[in-house]
Amino acid sequence: ADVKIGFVVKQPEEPWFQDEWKFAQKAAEEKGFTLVEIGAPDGEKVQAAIDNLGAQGAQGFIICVPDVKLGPGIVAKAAANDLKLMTVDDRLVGADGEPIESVPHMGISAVKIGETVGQSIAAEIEARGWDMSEVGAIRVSYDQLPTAVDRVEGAIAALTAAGFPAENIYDAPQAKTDTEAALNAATTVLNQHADVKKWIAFGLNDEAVLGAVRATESVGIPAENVIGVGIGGAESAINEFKKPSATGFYGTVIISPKRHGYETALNMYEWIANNKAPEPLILTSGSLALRDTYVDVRKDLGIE
Amino acid sequence: MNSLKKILLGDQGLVVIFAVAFAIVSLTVPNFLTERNILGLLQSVVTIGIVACTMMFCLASRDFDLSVGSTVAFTGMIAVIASNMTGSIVMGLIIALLSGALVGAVNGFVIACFRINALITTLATMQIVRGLALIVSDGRAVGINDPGFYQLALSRFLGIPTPIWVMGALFIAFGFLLNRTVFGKNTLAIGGNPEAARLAGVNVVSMRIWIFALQGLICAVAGIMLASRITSGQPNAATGLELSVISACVLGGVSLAGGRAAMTGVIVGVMIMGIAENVMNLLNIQAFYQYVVRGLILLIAVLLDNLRSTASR
Amino acid sequence: MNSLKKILLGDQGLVVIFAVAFAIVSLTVPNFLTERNILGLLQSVVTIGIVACTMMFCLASRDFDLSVGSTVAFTGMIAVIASNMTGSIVMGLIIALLSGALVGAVNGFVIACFRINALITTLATMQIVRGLALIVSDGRAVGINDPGFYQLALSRFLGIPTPIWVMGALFIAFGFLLNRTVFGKNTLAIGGNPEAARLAGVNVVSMRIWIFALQGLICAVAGIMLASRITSGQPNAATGLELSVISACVLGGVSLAGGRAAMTGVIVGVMIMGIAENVMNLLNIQAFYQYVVRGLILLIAVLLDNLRSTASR
Amino acid sequence: MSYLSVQNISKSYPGVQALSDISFSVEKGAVHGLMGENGAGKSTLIRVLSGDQSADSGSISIDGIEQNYGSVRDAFEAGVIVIHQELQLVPELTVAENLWLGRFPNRGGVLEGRRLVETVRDRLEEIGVDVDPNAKVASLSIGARQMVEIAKAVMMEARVIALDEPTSSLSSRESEILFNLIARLKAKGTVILYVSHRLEEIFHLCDSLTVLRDGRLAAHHPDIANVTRDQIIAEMVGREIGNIWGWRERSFGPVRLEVSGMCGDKLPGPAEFSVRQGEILGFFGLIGAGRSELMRLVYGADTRRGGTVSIDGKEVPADNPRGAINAGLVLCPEDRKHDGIIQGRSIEENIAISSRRHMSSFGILQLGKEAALADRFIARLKVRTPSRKQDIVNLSGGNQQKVILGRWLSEQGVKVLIVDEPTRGIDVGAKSEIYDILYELAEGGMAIVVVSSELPEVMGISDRIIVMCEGRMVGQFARETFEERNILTLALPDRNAAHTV
Ligand SMILES: Nc1ncnc2c1ncn2[C@@H]1O[C@H](COP(=O)(O)OP(=O)(O)OP(=O)(O)O)[C@@H](O)[C@H]1O
Ligand SMILES: Nc1ncnc2c1ncn2[C@@H]1O[C@H](COP(=O)(O)OP(=O)(O)OP(=O)(O)O)[C@@H](O)[C@H]1O
Ligand SMILES: O[C@@H]1[C@@H](O)[C@@H](O)CO[C@H]1O
Ligand SMILES: [Mg+2]
Ligand SMILES: [Mg+2]
Repeated sequence: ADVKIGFVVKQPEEPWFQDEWKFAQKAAEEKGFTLVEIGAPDGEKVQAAIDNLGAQGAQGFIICVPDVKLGPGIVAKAAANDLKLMTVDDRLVGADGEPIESVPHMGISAVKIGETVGQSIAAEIEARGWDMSEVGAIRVSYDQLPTAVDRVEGAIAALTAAGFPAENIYDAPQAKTDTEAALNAATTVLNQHADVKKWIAFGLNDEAVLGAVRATESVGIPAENVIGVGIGGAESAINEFKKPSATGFYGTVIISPKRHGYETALNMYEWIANNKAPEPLILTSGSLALRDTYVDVRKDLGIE
Repeated sequence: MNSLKKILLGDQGLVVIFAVAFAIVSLTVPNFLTERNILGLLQSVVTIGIVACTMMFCLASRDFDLSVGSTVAFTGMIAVIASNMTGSIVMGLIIALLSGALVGAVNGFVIACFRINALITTLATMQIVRGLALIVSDGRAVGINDPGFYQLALSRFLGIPTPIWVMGALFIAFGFLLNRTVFGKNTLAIGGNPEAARLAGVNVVSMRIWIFALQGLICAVAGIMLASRITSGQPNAATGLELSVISACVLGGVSLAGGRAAMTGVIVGVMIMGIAENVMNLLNIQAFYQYVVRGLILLIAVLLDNLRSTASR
Repeated sequence: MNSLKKILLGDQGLVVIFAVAFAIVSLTVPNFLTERNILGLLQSVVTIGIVACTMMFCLASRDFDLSVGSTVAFTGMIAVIASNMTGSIVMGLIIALLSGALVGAVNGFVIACFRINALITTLATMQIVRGLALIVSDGRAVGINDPGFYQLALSRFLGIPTPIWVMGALFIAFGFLLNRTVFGKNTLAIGGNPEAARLAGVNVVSMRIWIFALQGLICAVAGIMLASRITSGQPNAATGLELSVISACVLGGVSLAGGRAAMTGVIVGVMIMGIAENVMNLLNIQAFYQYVVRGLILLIAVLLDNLRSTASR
Repeated sequence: MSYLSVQNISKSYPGVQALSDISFSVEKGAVHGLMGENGAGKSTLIRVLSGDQSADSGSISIDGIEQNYGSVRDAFEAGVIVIHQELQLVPELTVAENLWLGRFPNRGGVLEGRRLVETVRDRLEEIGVDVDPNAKVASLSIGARQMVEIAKAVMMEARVIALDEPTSSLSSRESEILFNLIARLKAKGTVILYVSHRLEEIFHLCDSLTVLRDGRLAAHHPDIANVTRDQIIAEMVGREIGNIWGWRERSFGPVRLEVSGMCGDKLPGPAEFSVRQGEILGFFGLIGAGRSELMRLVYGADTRRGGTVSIDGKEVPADNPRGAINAGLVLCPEDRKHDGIIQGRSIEENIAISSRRHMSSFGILQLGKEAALADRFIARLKVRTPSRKQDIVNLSGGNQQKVILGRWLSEQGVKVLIVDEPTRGIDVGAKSEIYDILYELAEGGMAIVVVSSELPEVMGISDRIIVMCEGRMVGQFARETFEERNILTLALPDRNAAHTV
């Protein structure tokens, strides 16, 4: 029979997921199966998506869930519809908070990626020869998204481990996850600490850090006094690197949508068509991309 | 010929248009008219459908409730936490229902007694309640200890999942409440002409409080069903639900200017929203185009209904 | 004593309450009353403030526009893409303004000519336009080729950033339009009683189309400013803007039942929203509690205003 | 022993002392009239009696027992029922549902559908109102609605019934039905408070009378037989008014307005008539005769099925009021609440809305001119208000009507003026002022059409009368041939199947 595979993601508007879909589609073309792309921003939509896949005769699906705690429900729903299940990006957990081992997963730990951000900022502070006690840090936060908390906490852990004073880290809570919200939140922090001349910034993704960088520009802090490192590496970050002169957006940690999209789809296909079970756990890593290096980094990761 | 026109343009015209559309979809979209898909479709509209029952009353009485999404999330959360804490699912459900009714009653009280605009009041409580949901859960989903809880959503009766039964029962109950009871008629009267209702001795203040309390209670029912279906209490669940529910109602002919409402219309409105979503996924329409298609369907549905009702004048 | 009461309860009562609140905040919140913070605060409300100008007209004429957020994102996107393509910022801006006005005019046309509910229509266009923004950009942020574009937002005049001047100018222009022109008075008349306005010779259909077209045009201004501030066109920008703008208007005394609106009120409404956000961040209130506080501030603001106006009865 | 007694009632609104220290009493089974100029406080008094508004001070007792009710429900229970000046019906509900609103027959909250409809059908038949209990109120004409509203009062067993200008939109035939009902209630011992601006009615119905002036008690007449018409007017207005119609001889110019072949959805037509420069043409008919419908078609407010309108030989566009206004044709609509007042806006704006086209340059208002215009009409029509900035909804019904009339009487460049029930709810003093303005305008060459259900008014001010019945024009009379009986007979549906104009 024809193979039909679902690819369900939590935020279809995000470029990251666009890329995952794009690469999964490539696998579909190569192997000749049908890929069904569904966006499911909340638990209820996930349930409906799985039912829908079952109804149209898919044999399995890959999912990035809106919340990892949805685990048991998704596992049950998949079983009820007789669908094979794999997760991507974020790993399901059970009621006890432990990962559900039985579901094959490809992803990257949110804490780890945050740590990479923290480490690269710490290294650049060192490189610029700044005195850490004179530097302020903007933590662009969006605490209702668990992944976001894990990422910034990872960054903070790495920074403090490198000797950054915890009391210099200021919270800039964004009301939404877009650049404007981050810009407004960060502006307040900057104005509250008008005496601080050098700033670093980190957050959930590139948009958040970009907002903080825009804020530093709007209050007149020169680019060389700002180090912002984002997460993602899609257009918003690349556009920044393409600007004629360097901005405070120092770098971004790119994770590869290629592996996440292409490989998961391929593995699922093998599982269905040839009964070859995928590896239970594959962890990918993020790579730091800078203004000068992003082209190569992207090539290495197979994007472009 | 003439009787066909009568059917199309009559009170039940929307239902007829809907039936025709349904037939077309069934014939043209592969996999649509299968038992599995229809059950899946029905389950996907359970939350909207349940909440629409009371939203209909709210709108019919010329009010507005933006806090339903937050209340659904909050009560689902409470149901899980309370079940976990007391070790009894029944206790958990009771506490959740009570807290839902409480949220609603507070809305109603503020709106009716201080005469504050319903939009602003419920916009405020929408944020407050969402905040509370986030605070009690620390922003993370809360898992369910007793797997019995899942059975609320997983169990079936005559092959049909419980949530669908619940939704169906509420449709019937609220349809009856609207058309056949003093409560329903008073609601329509308040919406149609609040001043006249008041001067006729209808206790407008207490009616409004009741309507909102009922809305909160029903949100709790939806919240519980949702928590059971997604097997956890999620503080971020059901964001944006308010707009979907209000659209479903308006699509079904409920007037935002109050005084006009019908349960069949609302059911059709809910179904149109659900089918649109379902069919787009069955047809594998790309995410970005889904936005456009969803918008167009909404427009066409009201446009058709409008043509129908002006033609009949 | 009596004259104090008069001031508080008069037409400008909301402004007075606001002034008092502002004074209290200035005295008690550290770092609030610094030039930098005030400028930051003002910049943070530029989008809401600009769009509120025309939303006020929309609400005053008893209509509703949910599509503003999408239109802001869409037009910002168009401004960037068109500037890049034509190589001329001016051309880019003109195209963006035209496309904004077009979106608005389509809204107005559908609403006024087919007499379709504004809520549903703009809910539909909200989705369609967002979809278009995503489609033209393939869901990705679009960078700006010519750095001159950034200057729209970064440039200053007399030490004050351009976007603030733009917002201020629009406040004055629309305040004048509302109170001192036939257009404004006709808008209010339509809101007060559309049928009476029609019989008094107001061309209700064309007025409504104009109001929506103006709304679209002003959304484009906001979209351009926003794109310049965040130095790119982002298809996901300004989600949820509609509710913030409508709240600011209602907070400022614009009646959802139409016929009542004042520019000073709207400005105060916008400022209250901005200050609330700003102060919470200055006071370092935790994210989840911010929801609750934001809701409470909204409630208290309308409650105060309400007490004021009932006391004066 | 007096049955209903009102003692020292006072009530104020911001800037207005609506009632001060009002006391009077009424015997059991008596009809008590309440008169006074617009804004004198009649409706306010009735609102206090209904429990809707609470008085600042004073008390009400019924049958010797002091009432202190705080809500409409309490008043209900005490046996007081009020029919308010503005119709209080829910358009989306049926006639039967409206009549039962507030006390639906039910069993444990569930409606008793049959009882709901059947009792209403019986009662309506009994009192002679021909309306389907299952019809939505929205589908009824304003006159029919008024009858439904009256039926509401009679359906209940009340001890005190207050009627606030019940006949203002009724023609003589419906008024007759009402008068019969009142007689029956009276016989049962019900106390009836009756507000009206029509003196003939007051004399015909009432046993006793109270006159209010500026919120004060101007006079109390325990026996109406002892007062004269002129005395009451003097007490109300503070001056004598001789002939309130004050018709003046005029000479007419060539034909100004020419209407031909007019038909519409609710008007089988075709209707044809013309009005000459300087002429005042009256339209008389019973409720539902189609006069308002015809005028709305002429004005372009509703869609025509056919027909043309021309002014001075030039055709007027058919499809909207704006076109008509530009051509010099204006209509003051009959339903002031639905089609007239602009809620939430000031008196000034309500007057200026249409004429501001002439008072603005490049779309920018000249506020001074608008204010002057408003002040002029407030003074001339004696609108009772603290200021021209007052929200129109805060005015008494009659004063609202004056403002709406002011809007149209102040229009510039008008060639044809149509007024539909212009003096609905307006007091005698202001009425004669309005007639004066109409004569002045006619003398200036305007063609004027007056639609009215009040026969004395139509006869008093028209130069010519057209009678309508069941959507058709059935006859016309020149002033010399005006005869009450002839006009009335022609207006009755049964009589004139044969002759049409
Ligand atoms: N009681 C009624 N029930 C239903 N329709 C009615 C009733 N009375 C009037 N109509 C409708 O309204 C049409 C014309 O009414 P219209 O208001 O124009 O008459 P009118 O002569 O101005 O009388 P009115 O005093 O009621 O204004 C009638 O032909 C009829 O279709
Ligand atoms: N809600 C209100 N706010 C302010 N003033 C009011 C309000 N209601 C009534 N008034 C004023 O109180 C006075 C008495 O009004 P009322 O309606 O009792 O007059 P009325 O005698 O019934 O007049 P009409 O013959 O015109 O019906 C008027 O001057 C009116 O403007
Ligand atoms: O939500 C994030 C997404 O933004 C991308 O960074 C991949 O990981 C997901 O968890
Ligand atoms: Mg009155
Ligand atoms: Mg009439």
